[in-house]
Amino acid sequence: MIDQAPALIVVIPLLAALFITVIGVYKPRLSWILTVLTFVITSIFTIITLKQVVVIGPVYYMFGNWPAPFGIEFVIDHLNALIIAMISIVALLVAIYSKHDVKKELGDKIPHFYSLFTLLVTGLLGITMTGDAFNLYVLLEVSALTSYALLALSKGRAYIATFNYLIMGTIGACFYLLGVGYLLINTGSLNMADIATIINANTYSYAVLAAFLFIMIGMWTKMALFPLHGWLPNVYTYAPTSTSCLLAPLMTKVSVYVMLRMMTSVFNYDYIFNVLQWQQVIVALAVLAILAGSILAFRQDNLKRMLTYLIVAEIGYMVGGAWLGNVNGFTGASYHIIADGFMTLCLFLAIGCIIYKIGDSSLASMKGIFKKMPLTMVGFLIGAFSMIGIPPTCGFFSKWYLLSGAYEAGAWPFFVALLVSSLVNAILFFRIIEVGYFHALPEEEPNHNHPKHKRDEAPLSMIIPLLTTAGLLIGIGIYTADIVTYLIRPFINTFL
Amino acid sequence: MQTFTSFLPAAIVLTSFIGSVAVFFTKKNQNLREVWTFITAAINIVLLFRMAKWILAGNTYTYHIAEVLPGLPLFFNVDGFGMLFAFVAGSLWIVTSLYSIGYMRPLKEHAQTRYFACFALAISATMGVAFSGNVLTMYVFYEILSLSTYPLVTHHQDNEARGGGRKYLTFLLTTSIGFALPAMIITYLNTGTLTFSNAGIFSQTADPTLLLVLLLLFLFGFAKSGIMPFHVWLPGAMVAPTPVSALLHAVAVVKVGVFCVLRILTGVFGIDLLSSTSLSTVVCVIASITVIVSSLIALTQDNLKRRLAFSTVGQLSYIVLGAGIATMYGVMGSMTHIAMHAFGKITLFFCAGAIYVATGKKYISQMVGLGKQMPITMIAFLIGSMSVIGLPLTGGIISKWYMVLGAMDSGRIWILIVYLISSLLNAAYFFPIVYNAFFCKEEDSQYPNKIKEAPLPALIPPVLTAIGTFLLFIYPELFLNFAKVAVGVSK
Amino acid sequence: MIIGFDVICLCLILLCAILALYIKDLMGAVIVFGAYSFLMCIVWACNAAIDVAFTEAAVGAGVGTVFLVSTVYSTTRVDSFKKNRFITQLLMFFVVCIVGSLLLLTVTDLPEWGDGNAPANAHLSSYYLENSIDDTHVPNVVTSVLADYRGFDTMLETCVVFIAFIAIFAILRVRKSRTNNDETSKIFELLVPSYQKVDSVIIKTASHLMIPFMQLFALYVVAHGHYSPGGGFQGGVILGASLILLAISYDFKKSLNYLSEKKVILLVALGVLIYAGIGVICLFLGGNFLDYSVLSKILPATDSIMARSHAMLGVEIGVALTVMVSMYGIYLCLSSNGRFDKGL
Amino acid sequence: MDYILNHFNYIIVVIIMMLGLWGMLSLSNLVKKLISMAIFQTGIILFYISMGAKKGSSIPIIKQAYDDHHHPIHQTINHIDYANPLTQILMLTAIVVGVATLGLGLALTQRVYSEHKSLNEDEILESLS
Repeated sequence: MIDQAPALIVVIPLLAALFITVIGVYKPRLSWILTVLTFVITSIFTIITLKQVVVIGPVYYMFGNWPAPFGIEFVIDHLNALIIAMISIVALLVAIYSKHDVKKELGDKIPHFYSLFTLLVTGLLGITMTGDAFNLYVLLEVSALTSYALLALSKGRAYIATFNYLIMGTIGACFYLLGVGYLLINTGSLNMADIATIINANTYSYAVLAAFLFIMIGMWTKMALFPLHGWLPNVYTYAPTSTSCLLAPLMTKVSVYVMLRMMTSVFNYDYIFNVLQWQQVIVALAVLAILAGSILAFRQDNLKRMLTYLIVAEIGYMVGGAWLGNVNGFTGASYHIIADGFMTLCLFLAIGCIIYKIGDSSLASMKGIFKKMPLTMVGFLIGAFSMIGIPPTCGFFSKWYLLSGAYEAGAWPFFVALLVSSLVNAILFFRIIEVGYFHALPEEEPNHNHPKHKRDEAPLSMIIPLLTTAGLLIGIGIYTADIVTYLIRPFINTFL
Repeated sequence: MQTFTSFLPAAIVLTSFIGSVAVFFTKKNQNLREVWTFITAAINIVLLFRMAKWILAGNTYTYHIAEVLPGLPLFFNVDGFGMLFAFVAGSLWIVTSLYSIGYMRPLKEHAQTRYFACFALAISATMGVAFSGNVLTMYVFYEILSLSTYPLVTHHQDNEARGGGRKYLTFLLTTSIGFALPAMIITYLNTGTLTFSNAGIFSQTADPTLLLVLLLLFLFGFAKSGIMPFHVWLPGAMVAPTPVSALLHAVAVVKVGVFCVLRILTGVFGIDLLSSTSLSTVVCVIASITVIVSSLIALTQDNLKRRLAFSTVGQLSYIVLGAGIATMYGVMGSMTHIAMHAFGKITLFFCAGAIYVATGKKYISQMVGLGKQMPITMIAFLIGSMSVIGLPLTGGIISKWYMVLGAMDSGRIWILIVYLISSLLNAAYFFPIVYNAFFCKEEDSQYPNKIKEAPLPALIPPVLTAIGTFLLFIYPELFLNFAKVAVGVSK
Repeated sequence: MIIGFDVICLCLILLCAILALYIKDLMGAVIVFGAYSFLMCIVWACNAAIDVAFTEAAVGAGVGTVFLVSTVYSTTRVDSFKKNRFITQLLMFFVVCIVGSLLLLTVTDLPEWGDGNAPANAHLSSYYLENSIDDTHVPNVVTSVLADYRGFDTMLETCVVFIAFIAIFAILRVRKSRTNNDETSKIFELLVPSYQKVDSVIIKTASHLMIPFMQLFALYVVAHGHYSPGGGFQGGVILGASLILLAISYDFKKSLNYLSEKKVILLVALGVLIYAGIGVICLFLGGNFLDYSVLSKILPATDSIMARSHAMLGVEIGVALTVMVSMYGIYLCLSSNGRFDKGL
Repeated sequence: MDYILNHFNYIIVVIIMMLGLWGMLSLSNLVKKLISMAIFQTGIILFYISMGAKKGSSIPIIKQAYDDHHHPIHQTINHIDYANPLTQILMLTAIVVGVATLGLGLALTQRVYSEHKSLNEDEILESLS
């Protein structure tokens, strides 16, 4: 069964989604347990695959047993083995977490939520693994459509926000499709590795340039790089908590990975950094993204909204790192995908717990939160430390590599922007910590029989994933060397 | 010269950490909670003594924690200097804990569990800094220390504490992320290593501009050392309860700052590189300015704790100045001064706290005639201030002696003058307090002529540390030998 | 190929596109858009993309227009709000001009229209054309590529349809029992324009007559996809259209009698399940996922190549089922605003 | 002129796509936005289809001769004779994806309408602020 793992990683959640839909008609309650079970199995498979990749190198899987350029191929190399592991673990944690939250927020739509949830993860896993440019488009749409639906399950302003997201997402996907079209018209092939060999033999024409440009713009729209970020904050703010917990860590990061994948597997270093020489412009965009994200985050007094702007800044980290064009920058960008995934998850889970208990995530409602929900705040703190970049959390190490890369490339604005963003994050989070730590709880009941600072923690099924994520942040930080040596460097060596 | 691979350094860091966890989980039972603190502190001391013997023989202990970045592990490497600092921190921790109990319980402070837990955590991080084998490890523990002391600084949870805490974190995080981190990364990228070595890790041919920039970044990056203009957090953090101030300003925090700076100067740049270039002068000038200016500011302060804080700022720059001279004696002197000043200054803080516990007074102008009411405390205060000024019969003179020797070695007379002026200023801001306390006119005295000392737990620690200060004059070898080992004099 | 005809069609298409965006009345815009889609079909048919034209006629122009019309009916067809958007529009015009001129720049690099030896036509597609018969015994290369060579894509595409249905169902569906007592639902009722119940005998009888033939034709399209244009998607959409016709000409009650809400959900999932299930069976028989050739082990009297051909029929049925039911379900949701009581 | 005719489809594709893109970005009515989206998508589909077109080719269904046992007789096939099947099946997928997106967009539109009583983006934004 092990050699079938790449297919199973995608097929198991897909089948599970179908069963959840069917069973949901009769027994909606079973859908949660089924989802959790699915992701337990998927996580096991992804971790097995990860081990396999480390031991024997990249795994190739042909669907329908058709050889590579003719059929569709999954390629699991060192980096995406890591990313699928991240995706499945994040999905598992969010699935466990969502139990109470979904019950509270969504009512009778639970089975639909879970079936869309699993399908979304299917799409993301597929995007990460596929070695076929068009297959990637289809998977992109699978994940996009499910995410629109999941976001719109909330009420009120979520609808118009999601509608705008749908428009922007479709523009992104269409640009990507157009780019693939240009690749096809140049090479007649859809398999990434195959395209790479054909393109490298060609002279670089306008059509190749268009292919690259449109794929990149498509992905930048999807990942909300700075001038194209408008849709993101509203979407994640008004979405149901569990949805934003799932989407915020995964959607943008997977798009970043696709960008890396396209830069490495389809085009090559020489073309991107020596022929095109856009790196100055893109890194400048990344700097703007970081600064704009940080400044806009500063102006928010809603916690969830603040985090969405931080995501915009984090995207700048990754894009900038990837476009520095050196080993350290690329390592930083790749590592930050993982680190930021878990970081964002941790913070969103913590805020989800707070919203679940308090019903609000505005700064004012955080008064005395440390007394009320100490465990949640421990998770929040570790996530915040990672965002700031305090060792030994993983946020520090990604910053380390990004800064190293920026120094080597002489990209001083990026270097400074990274530091400024860390400091802004520090101020942002300590503002919250201050509010939570200093202000006494608002007097809810005049009845003094109740102790003033009553502990009122979110349910265990929400706390455990949160604390696990917090633990992972530190764990990943400590094992940075292993991750970089065994997973990220082998991947980069094939590129640079 | 041998290098042992041993779990001992990690064990010391871990015991304090476990102690902190244990404290946290026994919050129901106050006495049991305090017992944990003492048990872990005692274990620490025992372990330190076990290592001390071998360290003094010129050996080092290493322990590899984890390889966090390829080729750049987190690891402990204990040498004489680290040992010296660990001893200071470990021994003063016990005294401070005792004092904390004496201070906190009568005042019925809230959240005592959090206080003791964070305290132990801070000590754990301090030990980590002391034992660090490379800049990265040091940085990690440095940051942990900043964060774990935040709840201590803001212990009162009122508006004043909030302002102080804000300043504290803003300055420490800004400088460590904004200066120290990039400096560390640039150093690593240029040299390929961050491991401390007495010869320094830069080659002699390194770009001087780069070295200068790195030096400044490091110097200001470890802002716990209180070098101006990044000293602002220090007086601000005075809002903390007195035992915390004692810990912050005498033992853990500020000393970690200067320890880091010293480590960087000796272990990263190396004395040879410093003295052979103009970098040494740069350090000396910056430190001298801080020494003089802070002493002048201290003169104007009426709040006793604030005066002590500015005194600390000045003394810290002494230490940096000693290392900046970049001669063997200078470095030895400044290493020893970490210990000497720690004992002296902690005595002073303890006294300030004891005065507050007994009388509730914070201002120097309110302390006229206090010697009549609290003679023991004030005598301890006298001894402490003598040590800080650097007068005989206290340990302070020993370290100052070596620093002056170092200054003479380097042939820079102006540094001698700086030391002289600053000592005079020190005397000028300390002696009036003592003088007024004991020898004021009868009618000026604000206190009845009746001995009413602070409760015993708050009284014993200053006495102990005062005695310690005196003993250090007689037996300075305890710390001096470590310093010698560190700079490689003996053997 | 008649270049002239194509050129005329393309010009008309452009005209329709501009009109669809220009016309203020939404219903008009939708209808013009339908015309645009049909013209597009013609161009594609001229370019020998008969399957695509077929699909576009059924999906894009047919069902897509029905969806649009339903929405316009359930909301509003006039947009009276006026606000000057000139600046935005001008800005976007410049953005679009930049992108467009970049695209026009690349046109010089592109092969001529209809160049048989262009790279896009050489590498993969020539392999498919030359080997489809040998590999799968299916003359319609579109079907063999769709269902076999790139079967995984098609499975996901079926999934997309499934997702669209579940998503729309989850977003729109409101249960009467829950909202009846709700104040908001009453306002909600008022917002939705009232329908005039048209009980036209002619329409009823005509659709009564048409529906069986439509369905028969659809089944033929599904089953004969191996040899002629068509396949699961096209057949599925036609089947779905027949159900939609039923719902339009009678009412929801009658159509829901045939296919209830619960059945719709089950069948949509079942369709994808058939597709994925065939893939999983291949897995269990020791092949890769969707490697139909191993099915010869369980299918009587077939070699590995015929097994591919048979399995393709199986997956096409799955696709047809999903597409049929989800098109029908989406129509129900969209036209009744999720209340499943009355539609167009 | 010949050049323009030879690349006429690409030029039209560009214009159609840009028209759709412009509509998506700058029109204020939600339904119009979705129509623009569909126009944009069909533009891309046309792009793919015209790259796969071959002059004088037939539809990609192989004219196959069979023997008495209904087994195909092996014959050499010249791919120039048949249109490109690859771009066609890609676009089949794209069309279906397009209609799925359209449906979802319409569902959202309906919800937006019941929430804000308007289909005009400006009006909705005005009511929100």
